Amino acid sequence: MPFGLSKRATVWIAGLIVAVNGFFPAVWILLTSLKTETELIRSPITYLPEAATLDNYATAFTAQPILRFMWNSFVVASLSTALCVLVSALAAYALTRLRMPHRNLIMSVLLAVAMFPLISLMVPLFKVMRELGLLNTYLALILPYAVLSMPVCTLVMASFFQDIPPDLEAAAMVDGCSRVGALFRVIIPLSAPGVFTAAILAFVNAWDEFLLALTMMNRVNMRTLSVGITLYQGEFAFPWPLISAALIIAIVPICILIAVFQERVVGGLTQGGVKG
Amino acid sequence: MKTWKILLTAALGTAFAATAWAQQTTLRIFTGGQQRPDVMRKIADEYQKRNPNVKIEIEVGGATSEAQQQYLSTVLSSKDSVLDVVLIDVIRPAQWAAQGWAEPLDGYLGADRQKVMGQYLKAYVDANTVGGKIISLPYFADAQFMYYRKDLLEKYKRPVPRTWDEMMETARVIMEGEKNPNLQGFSTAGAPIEGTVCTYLVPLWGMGSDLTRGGKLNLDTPQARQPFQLYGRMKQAGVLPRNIAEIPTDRIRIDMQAGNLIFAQSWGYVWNRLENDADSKVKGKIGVARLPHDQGGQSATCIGGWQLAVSAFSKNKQEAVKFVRYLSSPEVSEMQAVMASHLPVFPSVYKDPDVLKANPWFAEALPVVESARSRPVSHQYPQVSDAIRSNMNAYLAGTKTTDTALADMKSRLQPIFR
Amino acid sequence: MRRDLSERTLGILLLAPAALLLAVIVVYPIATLFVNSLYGVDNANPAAGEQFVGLKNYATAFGDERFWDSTLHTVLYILVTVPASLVVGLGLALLANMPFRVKWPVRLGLLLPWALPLVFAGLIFRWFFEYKTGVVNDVLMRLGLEPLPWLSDPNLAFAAICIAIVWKSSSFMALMLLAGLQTIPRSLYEAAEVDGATKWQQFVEITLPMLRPAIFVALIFRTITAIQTFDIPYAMTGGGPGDSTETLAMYIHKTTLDFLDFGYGSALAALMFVLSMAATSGYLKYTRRSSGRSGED
Amino acid sequence: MSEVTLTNVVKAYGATPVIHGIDLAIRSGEFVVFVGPSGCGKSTLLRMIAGLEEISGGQIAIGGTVVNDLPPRARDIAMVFQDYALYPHKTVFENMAFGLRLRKRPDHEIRARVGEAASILQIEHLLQRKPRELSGGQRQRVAMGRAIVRQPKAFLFDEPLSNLDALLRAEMRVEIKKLHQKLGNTIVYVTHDQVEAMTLADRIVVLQSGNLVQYDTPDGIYNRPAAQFVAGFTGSPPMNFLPCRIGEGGRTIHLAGGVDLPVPARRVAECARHVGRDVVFGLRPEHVGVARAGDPSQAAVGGRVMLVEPLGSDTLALVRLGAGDGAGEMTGRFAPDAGLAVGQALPIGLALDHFHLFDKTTGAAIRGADW
Repeated sequence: MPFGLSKRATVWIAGLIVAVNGFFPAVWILLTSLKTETELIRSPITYLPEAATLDNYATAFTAQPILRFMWNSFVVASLSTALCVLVSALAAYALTRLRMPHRNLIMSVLLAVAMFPLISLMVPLFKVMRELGLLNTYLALILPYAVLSMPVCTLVMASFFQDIPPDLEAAAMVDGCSRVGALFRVIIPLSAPGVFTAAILAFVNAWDEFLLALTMMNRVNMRTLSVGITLYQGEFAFPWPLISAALIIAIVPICILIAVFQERVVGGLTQGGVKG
Repeated sequence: MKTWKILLTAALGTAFAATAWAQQTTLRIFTGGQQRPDVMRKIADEYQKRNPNVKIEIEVGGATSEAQQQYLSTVLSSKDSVLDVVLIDVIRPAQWAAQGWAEPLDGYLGADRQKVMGQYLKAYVDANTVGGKIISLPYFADAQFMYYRKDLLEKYKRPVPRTWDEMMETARVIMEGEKNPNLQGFSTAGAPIEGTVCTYLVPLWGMGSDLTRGGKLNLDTPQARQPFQLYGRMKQAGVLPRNIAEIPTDRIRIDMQAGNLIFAQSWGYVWNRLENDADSKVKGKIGVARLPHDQGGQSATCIGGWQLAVSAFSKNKQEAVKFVRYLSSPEVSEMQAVMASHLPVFPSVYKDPDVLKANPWFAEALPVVESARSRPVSHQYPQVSDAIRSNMNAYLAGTKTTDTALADMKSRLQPIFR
Repeated sequence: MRRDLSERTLGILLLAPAALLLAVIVVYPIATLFVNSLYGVDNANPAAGEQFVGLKNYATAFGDERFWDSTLHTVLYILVTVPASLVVGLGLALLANMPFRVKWPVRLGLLLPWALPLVFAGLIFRWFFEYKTGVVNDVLMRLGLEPLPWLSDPNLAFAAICIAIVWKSSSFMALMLLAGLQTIPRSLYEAAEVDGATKWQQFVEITLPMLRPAIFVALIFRTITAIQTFDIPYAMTGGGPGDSTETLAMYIHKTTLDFLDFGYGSALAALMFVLSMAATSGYLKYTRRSSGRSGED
Repeated sequence: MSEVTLTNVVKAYGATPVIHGIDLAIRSGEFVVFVGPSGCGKSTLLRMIAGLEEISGGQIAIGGTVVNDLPPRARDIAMVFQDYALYPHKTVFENMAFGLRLRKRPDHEIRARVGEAASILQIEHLLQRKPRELSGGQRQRVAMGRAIVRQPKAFLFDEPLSNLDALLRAEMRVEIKKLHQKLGNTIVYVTHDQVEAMTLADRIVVLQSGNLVQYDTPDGIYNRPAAQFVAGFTGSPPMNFLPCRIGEGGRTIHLAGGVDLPVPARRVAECARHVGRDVVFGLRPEHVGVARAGDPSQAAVGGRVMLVEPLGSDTLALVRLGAGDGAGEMTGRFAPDAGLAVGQALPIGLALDHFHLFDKTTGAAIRGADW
């Protein structure tokens, strides 16, 4: 082991680096959420809150319907993820396991789409959604989010699909599956880690998104979390402690989700398909 | 007694609504989250009571003027008729006129025009009139004030400064006397935000000059350099915060509230926060005054506030205008002043006893608001603002000199004011 | 007797949902956008609305210093943050790939930066780099150094923004690379160890080459997002001081949604599209060439 | 000198011991095979010798040097992995050259040594290919080539043939044996296939759940198994076992169903020590055949054919001894022309000189003094 550290110590330090790197802003927000605004601008700065207060949390819950925002985000993110994974799985299957002409071209078009700056699509997209009568409905975000994550999901799943031996699929078809049946019963279960990775990518992309959410949803009770949290700010004011409290409330469910699914979020990848 | 009255009104209202169901009009008004939608709801309820055939829906947008405008841009660029009335920032009427988003109100006011426009503070008449047409009507006013530490000025026996140099001198004396490393002399908006436009314009106006003259760019004057030089002097004297180029509007309020500032240039909302916030360390120690000016000049300030526009795509323009006229009336102005401490747009309302009782400082605010000027009225105002704020910001950060900042500002403004 | 569809027909059927969504959500708006880029408002007569101006908007862009500046800034962000987040992400992935007994804190640590919405990551880092009350300067002062005006100096602001971007994006890289790392058979490392390779040699000779496909995928997506860099500089400096940290995406945003110049904004967006096409086609060309030679794993 | 010595080597994962103190001395140039069912610890033991697993206790020495704390690269060993572990991104040549390059050998030497190894293994024409373009057998050769070029003190093979088909496996077995004869290096070889163990090894280590059961030559393992486990693991088909009791004076072995077998005179003394004890009787299939009248080395028992498996060279048959349910079933090896048919009654001849006895509970061989 380097620097004469025991293996155990090295592992500990490695874990600490990753954890600290990931956690320090979260810890900072947590501490900030317990402070008052005056303490926040003290110089030299204080790290631990002097007189910790939970007022910011009380305000966070009462000032805006944050639980409703969370629910909206959750609905939008999970449904768009489901749609995205389904559509991308079909596409990835067609591109990797069927003899399709112009595969590379199709792949390139898919990538090109991902490259288009979202900002400039805002106005035309708003028109489309209005024509479809979807403004202020979950679909107004579900559809675009599904499309925006489609390239990355397709690519990830395609790389996993490629690794599955053709025999397995053949076996399923001999056993009586249709081609599409083989996709759902053999290919997708076998590439579970890939599907899971794709799903997480799509979910977080949707959870993070701001500009579209701001534009497509203007009723307060349809707002998603990323937009909803900005509602705590004022025309001039940016009340850090309050917004920190709201952020903590927003992060906690994600943390729980990750902690519950953590074995699969990253650990699922260890199964590594059916190579060798 | 009161309950009975309400019940009776409600009952009557319902009865009336039932008969008038056929002509029921729904008006949708858009407001930002910070313009007190709760107060607007109360006002709208009052209006509904008086006009039972009208139902008012309030749509609450994002918190900042920019966030709201970005949303409105998408909605209105696609000619959506969902909104009837929109609350817009004072800097926007010209842009709205140019985009054809606002229904000009002249035709609706007709003969009343003179009477209606005559009641407002003059700056608001200017701000809402574009090319001779009335684009919107003011809802409530705002302006930049100079907030100062009454207690410290008294302690050092200094008068309220009237010129920038007096202010710098006073700040220097107090800073030296207090020996508090966290105490700063003066702060104003310096980040690349809208408020920084005023940071440039206020000293410029104080010299009796303006950005344009007769519609042409007017920056080849010696006065155009003055604001830069002023802040340069302040920086040198150590009066400005070192990171002035990072200071957004509310940071000034927070610093003042924490007792870290002697003088501050900021908007009307600051007063209530300083006096009423639980963690304020400067309660009762704050004075409000006109902003300083240069020797031989005259105090000036920027107006702010929010205006009511009728969407050009509304399907109920007639009703919408009626509602807007109600919202832009002395009666509503008084309600707002009492319930939300919004500065009135009518000079007369400042003297209303109920209003003064709720906001004693409005007495001092009136002369300031009367000295306020409108930022340049241009349909390309966002570009104008961008040119001024980014160069002012660069100068404050020390990345541009007066010459380069002014030259860059001019070259960006030139194509707009041809 | 039901006949199965031909592979080609089936393929087209399977691609159809994706194609339909793309058409509605992206292709149609893009088409509108290209049309828009040929229109403009005459400033002398704004009321007349948008007029057909041909390629004038593109000509304006080529003469627009701000376009070139913001493009240059964007390219600089790409050149700095893409490799940096690759390196940091690879480091994190390697660390996270160690055999931990309690895994969840490490995984949470890996996922949190990514799960934090971009806008807020930007705002938090702005606070970290604040002159008087930021953590970074506090640490500097505790070390006996002078505090730095991070966000008031163009170079420092650029550095601060890059740090925030790298922090935010490296965890995504780490996740992609971790997936790749875990598909490398352990026996390869054992073989290398027996062959006499040190840990570092194993990294260079086994890990890096085996990770190449994962690295390429991660790089492509990171580059695409880097081209669109917007939220973090927007939240941290708003493009300042001056316009020194403004990116192309910020300029497009400003032109379209603040200046309401849809024609010019559309033209800028089209040009940005060309830039991203150029960047990614470079990658694709490289992958295709190398995969043709070696048969990617 | 490249002997490998293990002294009381222990491995535990946490509190779970998997290797229980193994002592083993492998002579320089010897070909030793670790054999045992999956999970017996044979691969773990090999990986401990390689340095890929830490040892929890005891001592390992290679060529006289204690290597407990040395990393694999410092142990001067080469290893062939079950999945070959070829570097997929390197050509065959580079795969083989890798170890030498890491040791900074000059280019000409690398070329010479790789060329030599390639010619020994007949893979010269594959040198510029990538592993992906090779067949299983070719990959196996490359993996061996990679080990050969290093000229290490010891070769370690971890089930190297288990991914090959039967024909190729037999072929590679011969190759490996030839290679050992040619190079003369110490080889430690892990397999679960007793045929490989028997054919390749100078000596065999039989492992069972982390314990060394027997360490002996193939002949010793086959003919003098130290335990029922060893006997049941070697030979194809393996040894037949039936429960039995030793009769009066050690002269008879009582099987179930009233079948009694006479103990040959030279083994009576040995059996006499266990009179009345319940033990396990073991006999290899080649010692079960058709009774030949008047053959004194055989005991004849009535039987019935239950199953016939012709192998060509000979025929295997499962026969039931005795009448009715009888004493149980045994597999016997018969001449291909014996004309066996299922259900056929047949006198079975058991070559009783060759029987083994094992303790019923411990499985340990009950040995005669003459062993």
